[in-house]
Amino acid sequence: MVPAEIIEFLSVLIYPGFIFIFTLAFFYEWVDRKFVARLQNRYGPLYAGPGGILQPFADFIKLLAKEDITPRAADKTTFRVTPILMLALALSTLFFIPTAYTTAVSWFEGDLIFVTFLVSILVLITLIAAWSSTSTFSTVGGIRVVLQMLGFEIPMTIVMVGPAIVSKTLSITNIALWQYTTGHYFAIYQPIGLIVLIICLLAEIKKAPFDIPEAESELAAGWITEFSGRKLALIRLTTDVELILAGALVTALFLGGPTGPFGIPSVIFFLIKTTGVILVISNLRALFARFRIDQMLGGFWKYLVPLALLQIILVTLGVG
Amino acid sequence: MDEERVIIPIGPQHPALKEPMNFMLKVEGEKVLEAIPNLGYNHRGIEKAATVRTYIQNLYLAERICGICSIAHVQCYAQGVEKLLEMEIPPRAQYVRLILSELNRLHSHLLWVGVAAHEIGFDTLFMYLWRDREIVMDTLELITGNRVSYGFTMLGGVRRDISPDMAARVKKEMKTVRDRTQYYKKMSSNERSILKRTQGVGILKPQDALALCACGPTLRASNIKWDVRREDPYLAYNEIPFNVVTSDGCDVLSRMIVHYDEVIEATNIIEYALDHMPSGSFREKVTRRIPAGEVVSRVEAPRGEDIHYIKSNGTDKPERFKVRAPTLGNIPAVCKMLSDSYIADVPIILAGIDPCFSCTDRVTFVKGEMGKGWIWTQEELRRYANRWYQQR
Amino acid sequence: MNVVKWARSKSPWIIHFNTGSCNGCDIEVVAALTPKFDLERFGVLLKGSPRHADVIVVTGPVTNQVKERLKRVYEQMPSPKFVMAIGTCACSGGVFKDCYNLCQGVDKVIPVDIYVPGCAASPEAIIDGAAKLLKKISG
Amino acid sequence: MVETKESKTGLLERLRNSIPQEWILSLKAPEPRRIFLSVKREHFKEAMTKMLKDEEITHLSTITGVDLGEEIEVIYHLDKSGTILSVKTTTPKSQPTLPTVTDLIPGAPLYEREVHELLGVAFDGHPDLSRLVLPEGWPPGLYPLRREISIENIRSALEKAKEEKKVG
Amino acid sequence: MEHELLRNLRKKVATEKYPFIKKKPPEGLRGKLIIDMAKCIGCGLCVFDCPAGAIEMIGKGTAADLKVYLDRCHFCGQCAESCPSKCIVYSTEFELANFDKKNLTIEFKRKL
Ligand code: SF4
Ligand code: SF4
Ligand code: SF4
Ligand code: SF4
Ligand code: SF4
Ligand code: SF4
Ligand code: SF4
Ligand code: SF4
Repeated sequence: MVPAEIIEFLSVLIYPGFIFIFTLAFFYEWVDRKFVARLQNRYGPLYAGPGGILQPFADFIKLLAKEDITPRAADKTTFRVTPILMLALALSTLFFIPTAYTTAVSWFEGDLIFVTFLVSILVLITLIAAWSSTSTFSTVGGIRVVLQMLGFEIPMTIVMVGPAIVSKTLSITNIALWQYTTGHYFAIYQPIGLIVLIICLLAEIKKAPFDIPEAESELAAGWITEFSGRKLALIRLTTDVELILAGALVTALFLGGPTGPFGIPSVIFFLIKTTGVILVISNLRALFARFRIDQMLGGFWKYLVPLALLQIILVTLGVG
Repeated sequence: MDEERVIIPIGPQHPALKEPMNFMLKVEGEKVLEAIPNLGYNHRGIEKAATVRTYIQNLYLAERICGICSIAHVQCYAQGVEKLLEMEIPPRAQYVRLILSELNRLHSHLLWVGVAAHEIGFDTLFMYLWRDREIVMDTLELITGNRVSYGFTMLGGVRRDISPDMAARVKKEMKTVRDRTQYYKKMSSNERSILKRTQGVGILKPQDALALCACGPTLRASNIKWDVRREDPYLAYNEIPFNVVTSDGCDVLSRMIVHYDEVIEATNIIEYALDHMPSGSFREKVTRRIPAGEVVSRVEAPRGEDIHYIKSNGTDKPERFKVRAPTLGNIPAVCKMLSDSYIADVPIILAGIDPCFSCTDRVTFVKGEMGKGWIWTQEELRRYANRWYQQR
Repeated sequence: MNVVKWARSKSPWIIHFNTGSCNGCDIEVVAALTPKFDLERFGVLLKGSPRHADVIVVTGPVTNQVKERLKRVYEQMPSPKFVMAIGTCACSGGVFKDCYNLCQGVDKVIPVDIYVPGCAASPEAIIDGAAKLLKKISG
Repeated sequence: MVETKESKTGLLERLRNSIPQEWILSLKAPEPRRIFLSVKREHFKEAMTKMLKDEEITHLSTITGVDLGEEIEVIYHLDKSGTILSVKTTTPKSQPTLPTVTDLIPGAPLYEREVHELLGVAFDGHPDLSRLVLPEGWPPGLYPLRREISIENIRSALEKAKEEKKVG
Repeated sequence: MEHELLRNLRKKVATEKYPFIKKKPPEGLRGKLIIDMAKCIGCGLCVFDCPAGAIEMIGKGTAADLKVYLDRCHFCGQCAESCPSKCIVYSTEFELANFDKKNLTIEFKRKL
C-alpha cells in the first residue's frame, strides 16, 4: 500500500493539485482565445499543437527561457517576489473551491469569507507589484486595479452571500453540495446574483470590457508593462488561474459545483460547467467596448450594487 | 514643473499611435491637465528632396508622402503639374482617377473607424471592419495591381484602364461594402458601450473648428459644410451628384458617423462614375520639361484638405514643392479637444481626427489647465510660453 | 533545449515600431493581424511594451529624430530578440534616399534579422517573412 | 497687370477696389478660383487685417516659404468660399522678419513655426518659435530649405553636430 | 451585436491559410522585376527615371550590364514605363524576404 502521506503529496502536486490546475489554466486560456478569435471570424492560434491547443504552453515556455530584465529604477526585492506571491495566492484560493472532487482540497465553515478576503489581497499585491516597477504606466495601471476593486468588491461579496443564506452555510463546498442534494440550483433561483457575479468576476480578472488596468491603447500594457521573462510567465499563469477561479466560483456557487447524475466522475461535470462559464465570459469580452474607469465605477455603484442588494432582499423574503 | 503630477509619455512606439509621434501628458488622477505633443519623428525632408528630382520621380515621392492617402497626394501633385503644362487630361482618365480617389477614401475611412474601435477597446468591431475593408483592398488590387502604393496616376493620365469586367466586379463589391457599412453605422449608434466612450467626448465647437482651421471630416463633424470636392471641384466632381455629409454632434461619435456616411456616399459616387464613364484614351504624352510658373493645387484627401504648392523654373525639376497635409491642419483642433479630458479618452480623441503623422511631422504644444476651458489667444499663448521656459 | 526552440518559434510576440514610414507598411502590418490574414495563427500577439516582445517589426526609413528611440526600445527588449525590417524603406531608405533627415535603413541602427522588401510589403509578404524567420528560429 | 479669370465670387473685383493700389505689387487670377495677390512688406499686416475682416475669411490653408535668392517670399494660402487667395509678401534674406498673423488667425502658429524653422524667417510677435519638425540637436542657423544649402551640406553639418556632441 | 457574433460563429472563417494555401496573385501585381537583356539598348532611361536609385548600370551603351537592388526598389513600375524597348517586365513574385541584404541584388548580364 502506498502511504497516505504520498497520496496526499501527489494530490497536491498532480491531481487535483498543481499540474492539473496548470494544465487546466493553459487549456482555458486556449478556449478563451480560440473562441474570441472564432467570434471575430478568424482562426486564432492554429499551428502550435492540434488546433493551436499548445499555444499557451508555448508562450509559457518561451517566456521562461527569455532574459529577465529588472528595470534599474524598480524596487528589486518586491519586483521579484510579487509575481510568485500572486501565483501562490491565486492557487491557494483555488484550493478552497471544489474542482476535481465534490469537496474542495481544503474547506471549513466560513471559507467563503476567506476566499473573498484572498481575492482582495490578490488585488493589493497587484498594486504593490505595479508600484515596485516605478514606471508611470505601471503606476497608473496599478491605481486603476485598486479603483476597479472598489467597484466590484462590494456587489461581489453581497451576491456571494445570497447562496449562503439559503443553504445556511458559509462554506463553498457545502453550498455546492446543498444545491446537488436539494436540486435547487441557484442559477435558476437567483439569476440576478449570477449575472452580477459574472460581471464582477470579469472585472476581477481584468478582461474586456474591464481590462482598464491593462488598457493597451492608452497605457502600453498597464501595470505589467515592465515585467518580462519568467516574471511575465508567472503573471500570465496567474491570470489563467484566475480564469479558472472565476469559472470554479460561479460553478460552485450557482451551478452546483462538480456534481451531476449518473455516477460520472465529478471532474467531468466540473469541466463542462466551467467551460460553459468561460465561454460566456469570452463572449462578453468580444461583445463590448472597454469602459472608462469612471464609467466602470459609476456603473458598478449605480447598477450592480442595487441589483445585488435587490437579490439579497428577494432571498431574505424567501423568493430565492 | 509640478513634481506631484504624473507624466505619461505616449509614443512614438506607443500602441495608441501607429505613427511616430510623441505626446507628454501631464495628468492628475485620471484627468489630463496638459498635453505637449512633439511631432517631429517623421520629418524626412521630402520638400527638399523633391527639388533635386525630376517631375517623374517626384510622382512616386509624392505617393510616398503617405501610404494611406497615397492617391490624394499623387493626384494633388499631378493635377498641379498638369496645370503648369496647361493641359487637360482625357475625360476617361479623370473618371478613372476619381474612382481611385473614392476607393482610397473608402479604405482609409474603414481603416479609421476600425482603429477608433480598437482605441476604445472594441477589438471585435475592429476585426470586422478590417475584414470588410479587405474587399476594398481587393478591388484596388484588381484595378492597380497593388494594395497600398499604386503607381497608377501618371502625368497626363493613368497607367491602366478599367475594363468592363473590372467595372462589373467593383460595382458588385460596392454593394456589399455599402450594406455592411449601413449595418455598422446602425450598430455603432445603438451599442451602449460605444456611445459611452464616444458621445460628448472630444468636443470641438463649430466656431473653434473654423478658427483653428480644421478640415475634412473633423470639420464636417462640427457641422460645417465644407468639402474641397464641392467648393473647389477638381477631376469630374462637378459632374457627379453627391452629398457633403455633416453631423452636428461635434464629438467623436459624430466623427464616426460622418466617416460611415462618407463611405456610403463614396460607394454611390463610384457606382455613378462607373456607369457614366466617357470613352476614349486614358493617357496622354507629357514632356519632361515643365514650363515656368507657380500653382496651388488642392484635393479633398480622406482626412481633409490636402494642398500642394509647386513652383517651376522651366527645367525638369521643380524649384519648390510644398505640401500641407490634412492632419497638420487638424492638430490645433485636436489640442483643443485634448485639454481637460480623461486619460482614457486620449487615444480616441487623438484617433478622432484620423491622424496620420507621416505627412505631418510637425510639432506643437497644447496647454490647458484643469477646470478651465481655454481660448487660444495670443496673450495666453505667450504667457504660457513664458511660464514654461521659466520653469525649465 | 528543443522544447525551448519549439516554444520560441510558436510564440513570437511582436512590437511594432514606425520609424518614419509613410504609413503604408504600417497599415499592412496591422492588416496582417486582422481576420483575412490572422497572424495569431502563428501565435503572434501584438504587444504594447517592448519588455514583452520577441520580435520588433520596424517600418520606415529611420529619421534622425527617432533613431535614439529605436535603439532604446531595442535595448529594452529581453533577449533573444529579432528584428524584422518591413518594406523597402526599412531595408534601405529606398525612395527617400536623398532626404536629409534620414539614416537610410534600419540596419544602420540595429542589427536586422530579416529583410522584407516591398512597397508596401503586402500582408502576404509579411507573413512569408515571418514564416521564414520562425523556421530559422526553430532551427 | 490684372487678368480676370476668377469669376464666381467676384472676390478679385472687390480686392481690387478695397485694397489701396500703392500696397499692391501685383494682383492676378491665372485660372478659376485661384488669386495671387502680392503686397508690399510694409503694408502686409494692414492688408491682411483688412482682407480678413472685409471678406470674413477664417481659413488659412498653409503658409509657404520660397527662397528667391536675395529675398524670401512668404505665401499665405487663404480660402474664401472655394477660392484660394494666395497672399504673397517678401522679406530680405539677410534679415528675414515679418509680422505675425497669429493674432488674426488662431490656426496659424504651426505654419509660421514651420516657415521659421525651414527658412529662418522670424515672425514678430509670435508666441513661441521653438523647434517644430527638425530633430533635437539640429545645428542652429541651418535652414534646410534655403537655396544655397544642398543636401550634402546638411548631411555634413549633421555629422559635425553629432561629433561636437560626443566631444562635449 | 450579439446576433452578429453568433452569425460569425456559424460562418466560415475569413482567414486565408497563407502561406500553406496560396491564391493566385492579381494580374498586374508588380513583384520582382525581370530585364530582358537581349532587347536592352543600354539607353539608361530606367536608371535616370528610377525614383529610388534601384538600378545601376555597369558599363556603357549596348554593352552595359544592369544591376537591380531589390532592397531599394519600390516596385513603382516607372522603369518599365520609361524603357523605350519595353524590355522590363514584372513578375508576380513578391515573397522576397531574405536574411541577407546581399541576396536582394540581382544582376542582369548580357550573354556574349
Ligand atoms: S512604453 Fe515604451 S516609450 Fe513608453 S515608457 Fe515604456 S518603454 Fe518607454
Ligand atoms: S514635414 Fe513632411 S512633407 Fe514637410 S518636409 Fe518634412 S517630411 Fe516633407
Ligand atoms: S495623411 Fe496620413 S495616410 Fe495620408 S499620406 Fe499623410 S501620413 Fe499618409
Ligand atoms: S492626413 Fe496626410 S498622411 Fe494622413 S491620409 Fe491624409 S494625406 Fe495621408
Ligand atoms: S516601403 Fe513603401 S509603403 Fe513601406 S514605408 Fe516605405 S514608402 Fe511606405
Ligand atoms: S532623351 Fe530625354 S531623358 Fe534622354 S537626355 Fe534627352 S531629355 Fe533627357
Ligand atoms: S520599379 Fe521603380 S523603384 Fe523599382 S527599379 Fe523600377 S523605377 Fe526603380
Ligand atoms: S530603359 Fe530599357 S533599354 Fe534602356 S537601359 Fe533600361 S532596360 Fe535597357
